[in-house]
Amino acid sequence: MADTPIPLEVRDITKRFGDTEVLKGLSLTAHKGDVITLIGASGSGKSTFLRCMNLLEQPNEGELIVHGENIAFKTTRHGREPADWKQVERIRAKLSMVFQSFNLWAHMTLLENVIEAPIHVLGKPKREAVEHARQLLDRVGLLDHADYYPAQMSGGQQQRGAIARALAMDPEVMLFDEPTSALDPELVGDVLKVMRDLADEGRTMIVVTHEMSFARDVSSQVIYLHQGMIEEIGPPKEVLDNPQSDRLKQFLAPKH
Amino acid sequence: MADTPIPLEVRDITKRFGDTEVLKGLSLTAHKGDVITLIGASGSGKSTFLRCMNLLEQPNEGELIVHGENIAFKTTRHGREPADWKQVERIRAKLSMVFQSFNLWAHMTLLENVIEAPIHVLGKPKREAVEHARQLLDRVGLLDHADYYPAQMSGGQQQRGAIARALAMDPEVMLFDEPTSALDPELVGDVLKVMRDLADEGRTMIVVTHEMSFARDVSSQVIYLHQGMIEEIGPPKEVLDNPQSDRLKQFLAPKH
Amino acid sequence: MEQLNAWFVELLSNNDIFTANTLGYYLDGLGNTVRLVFLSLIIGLVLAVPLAIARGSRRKWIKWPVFFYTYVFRGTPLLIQLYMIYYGVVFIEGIQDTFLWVILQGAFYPALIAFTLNTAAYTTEIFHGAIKATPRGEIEAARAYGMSRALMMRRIIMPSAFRRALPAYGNEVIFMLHASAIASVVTIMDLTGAARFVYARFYAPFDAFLFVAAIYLCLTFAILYLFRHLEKKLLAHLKPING
Amino acid sequence: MIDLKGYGPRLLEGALVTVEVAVLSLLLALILGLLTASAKLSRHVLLHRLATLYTTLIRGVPDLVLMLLLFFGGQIGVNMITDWLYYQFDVDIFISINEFVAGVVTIGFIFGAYMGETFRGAFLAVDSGQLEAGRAYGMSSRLIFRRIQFPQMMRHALPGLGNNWMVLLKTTALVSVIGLSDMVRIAAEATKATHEPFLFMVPVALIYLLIASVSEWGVARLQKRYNVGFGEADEWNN
Amino acid sequence: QARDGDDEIRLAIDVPYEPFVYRTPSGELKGFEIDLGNELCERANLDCTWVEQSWSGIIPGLLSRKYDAILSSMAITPARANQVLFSIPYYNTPSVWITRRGRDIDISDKASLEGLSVGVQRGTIRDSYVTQMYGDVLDIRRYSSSQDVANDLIAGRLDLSFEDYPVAVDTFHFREPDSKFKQVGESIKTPTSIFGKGAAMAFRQRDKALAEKFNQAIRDVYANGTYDKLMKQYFDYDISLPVGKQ
Ligand SMILES: Nc1ncnc2c1ncn2[C@@H]1O[C@H](COP(=O)(O)OP(=O)(O)OP(=O)(O)O)[C@@H](O)[C@H]1O
Ligand SMILES: Nc1ncnc2c1ncn2[C@@H]1O[C@H](COP(=O)(O)OP(=O)(O)OP(=O)(O)O)[C@@H](O)[C@H]1O
Ligand SMILES: [Mg+2]
Ligand SMILES: [Mg+2]
Repeated sequence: MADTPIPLEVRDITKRFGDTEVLKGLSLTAHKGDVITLIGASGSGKSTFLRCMNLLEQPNEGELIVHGENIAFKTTRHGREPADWKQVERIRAKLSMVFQSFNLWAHMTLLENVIEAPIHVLGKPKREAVEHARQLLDRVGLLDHADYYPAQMSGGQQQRGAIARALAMDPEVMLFDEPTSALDPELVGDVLKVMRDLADEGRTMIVVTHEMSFARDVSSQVIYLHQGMIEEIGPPKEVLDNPQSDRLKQFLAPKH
Repeated sequence: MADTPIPLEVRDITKRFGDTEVLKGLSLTAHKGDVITLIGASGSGKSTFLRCMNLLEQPNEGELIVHGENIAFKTTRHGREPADWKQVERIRAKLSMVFQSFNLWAHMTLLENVIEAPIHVLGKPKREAVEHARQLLDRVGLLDHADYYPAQMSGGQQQRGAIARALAMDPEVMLFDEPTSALDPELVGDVLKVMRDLADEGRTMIVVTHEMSFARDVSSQVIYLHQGMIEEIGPPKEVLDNPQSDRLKQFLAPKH
Repeated sequence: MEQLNAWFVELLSNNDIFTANTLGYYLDGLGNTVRLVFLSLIIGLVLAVPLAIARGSRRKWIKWPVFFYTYVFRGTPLLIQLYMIYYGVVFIEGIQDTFLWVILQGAFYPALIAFTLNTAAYTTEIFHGAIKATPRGEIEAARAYGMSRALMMRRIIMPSAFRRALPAYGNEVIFMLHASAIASVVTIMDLTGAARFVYARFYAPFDAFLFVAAIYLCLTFAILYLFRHLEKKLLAHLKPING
Repeated sequence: MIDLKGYGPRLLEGALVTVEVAVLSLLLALILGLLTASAKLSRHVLLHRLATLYTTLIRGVPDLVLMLLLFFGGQIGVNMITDWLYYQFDVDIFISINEFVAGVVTIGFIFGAYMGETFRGAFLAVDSGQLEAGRAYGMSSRLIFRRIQFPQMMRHALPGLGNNWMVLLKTTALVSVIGLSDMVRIAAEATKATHEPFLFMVPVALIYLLIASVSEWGVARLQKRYNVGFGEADEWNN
Repeated sequence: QARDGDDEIRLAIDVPYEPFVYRTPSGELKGFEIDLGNELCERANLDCTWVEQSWSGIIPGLLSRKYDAILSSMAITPARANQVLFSIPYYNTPSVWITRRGRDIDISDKASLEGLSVGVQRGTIRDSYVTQMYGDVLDIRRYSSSQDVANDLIAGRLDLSFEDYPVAVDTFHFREPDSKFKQVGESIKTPTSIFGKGAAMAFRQRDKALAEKFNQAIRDVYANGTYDKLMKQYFDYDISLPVGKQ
């Protein structure tokens, strides 16, 4: 136990879209059990940063080390690309992402959504995958909805289902991109509760969120992004209750 | 000026979907300059009530008087229906609705969205409509986005655009159905600010919302709906700060 | 069914056109039509899947030949395609001496090839459109869980695209059934061939063609029924549970 | 230039007939298709049934048979009336159904059924919120149809319409059975006369391909026009 | 009769059927039947126009009064006679068996034909003939045009063709020395129950007077030698009928 590799390390990542540099050298280390929240104004690069972590976007520079494995890049005509897509697939399977817009697969029932990747990516036997899936659905309070299709569920239910799907991969790290912002305020509570439980359980999580109370209560570290740079970083008490920069002060000021 | 007709009066409206009665006799009077907020749990009938006001839903019983004009109903095979759809169209033009999901017309630019109904419903000359639209877009801070399509704008921008579109009709009353709940918290502020300005200006507005601070600060009257009935009604100070029923107390208690 | 029987008996007793003999022609014709259409649709479908994927490839040298193929086969009449494949191949020097002649000598296989290539072209376009319409989010989710491109295609994109394509594909199946009527040009005695034969013998155009129209109608109803059933089953996920 | 044994000009005339019949019946089919789709989506029971009957029946019967039935059957219907006049009153009049009109009407009628199904699917794909917004601002249903529903529906309908048009174009060859000299008929005649089975197929195929190119281009332009405001997702490739 | 008022008669013909009817590349109608028809109309004092009609719709077109008569090499058969009124026949041609040069086939030995394939045009009297007489031994393939039969005969998909004599001359050129085809056995004109009495004009059943006019005209052209003169322009063999010469 003493020397388990660090789940996720990101070093000096930069990302450009065309000429504009959206991420300007960002680093982050997620130790086991860490809950890191990313906050920042719209357009500050939170989503892009998160998407670079599992290579849904290709960073232009920087390193990525997942569970001790360093991702190799090569430079092609199209720009910098991972050298080995098999490696990327392996690594993505370790970093489960939960999307703002859920993105459950519409043609599969909830249960099928949850067992899909474990069976076909991890190669789990079906019986085992189903059993595990049912446990997870029970956890997020959706066992009775196992045979529903996504279109038949409310937003909050879909988002909880998406969390169960991510959990089913037994991921090293869970990545959340504003998992509650597409929900009616009524449903936000449900989803936050599930995430809170995951944090208590010792899951490693990286969360982009606007829910300051969640960031304050749950996270071990808060990162405030501004225009593609880390402006402040630290435990929530420090960053949120005692912001240093004017920008963060303004960002945290009540809106109305 | 002494005797301008009341902008909107609703009397004893009931609405059934199949066998379930969703609205159980609701009345409301909006005087000029009133800002009435409707609050209540999910499923309590807020949206349905609002939609009955401009006849997007047909109430099963009750009366509707817009600017002194009483809407005539007849009973057909399909149930109770307005007797004269031309009248309904005229009345809808006086009650502009802003939807939770914006519903800007996707195939038109923002400017085209705003001038569409004034030109084709009110018969305004195009030049005049455009001029007015540009003023309104300026007001909501979107003049530079006049030629953007809805898909190219952020949620907050779309919602502000939808408000401009509603304003362009110079409506008697503006109806808002949870105008901020599909927005990132970042953007809520923008939209609420615009609505606050409208209230200050003396617009008559009926607003379904979950933003208690807005209800408290801006509205002249708060209505708390519970299972299709008005449970409490009164000035915000009374209803929100001194709730009578246990249900409302619980509803107002902090969520997390 | 009984009504149909009664109608048959009525037909048989009241006229000299629908004898057991001519009905035999119709029956053979029915068999030929069904066999031809069914086989070409199945093979065309199997071909169309990889073609549709190739059609949307980023690589030009994969994309363009497929585009060209669908363009030519959708752009020209099936009759000309059939004619070229049946009569045209003969002009290839020495074809009679190759093993290919075994296939090409009869009328059935050339017709099957022409029909298959034709329906595969239309089906490729239908699938291509459906694949393009896959919601981006679902694809991103698949990538985010470490699916390879092949796995994603097989498990996520194709199943959802196939469902979306179903109504348009249903139209294509009916088009194909109707188009098969030209098989008689290359001497295949299909349903229409039988009708023409009977018509030519008895000069009773309305009887001969009405009868065959009724058979086609039954076939179409069977197809429509099948597709309605499939849609109900495969498109269940699009329906709200209480709708 | 290939020597078409002097048939070149007539082939072009035939091509003109083909294009005329195709374009006119396309227009008719589009109108019928829109009407059918609207009828199917309306809550008027009788209209709905009628439209369903039309689309199933027409799609059920092969085109050639329909052509013969509608054209000659229609003529016989007219004749029954004139025959009756002849026998009763010894009045001999003949009202001829014009082949061109009959061909256009028949093909338009057939493809109206297919277009109807395509349009119906496309109408269903339009977000209902968009229509509701129209209603909420006092637009009449006709105005909503013209300004919102139709332009947004077209985006979904175009691929299907393109396919239907390709099939329709080829179906025009059917008009030869009712006596019109379209391109295919003239090519067949030239083939019979010259005993050159393949000579005329090449120009015919090329002319069809030319028409197909023009229409692909047209569809692409319409696609672009009706896609304005909607992004396009084509990202499975990486 | 009302028809007398306007002496305009529309004659239907399926183009082309060389040398009976064809089009010059410029689109002008020519051929034996066109000349004959025009001659007949002149004799009968009728103002005739030609209407082109493809074969599959030719009888429905007559019945639905698209035109008044068919003059398009239509052989008289009992089945057709149920639908239309025939004139007296104006020509009759034999049918011939054709095969590739270099093949030896003995038509008279029916047993030796077992398993051979024959191509005919669908729905013609020759179709009826082979179906009735050889249906049990020959594999009968039905085509839409004689050209297609020739193609398959060259391709080797067919062993035999059974074709109308003038068509065979025109399509197979079997009488020319360098032709790829040759005639097998004798030309065939019987039994009349199948081959009929020859080709005739067809009218609607009720137009008896009109048919009679044309019958008279046919007899006239036979009698005064016009028929012979026309025939020699197009044929180097005899297609005339004894019946007409009476
Ligand atoms: N595919 C793209 N092409 C070009 N620019 C992009 C692309 N994706 C993002 N951007 C730009 O990158 C910047 C960062 O975007 P990102 O989505 O990461 O912001 P964010 O912090 O997640 O904002 P939000 O809170 O609104 O989601 C923005 O300015 C955006 O316009
Ligand atoms: N078209 C419909 N058919 C049947 N029932 C409906 C329909 N629309 C609404 N309802 C029901 O009517 C009730 C009131 O719905 P309504 O949408 O008005 O609630 P709401 O107060 O706006 O809730 P929310 O805050 O979730 O938007 C709910 O129980 C709902 O299920
Ligand atoms: Mg983001
Ligand atoms: Mg609501």
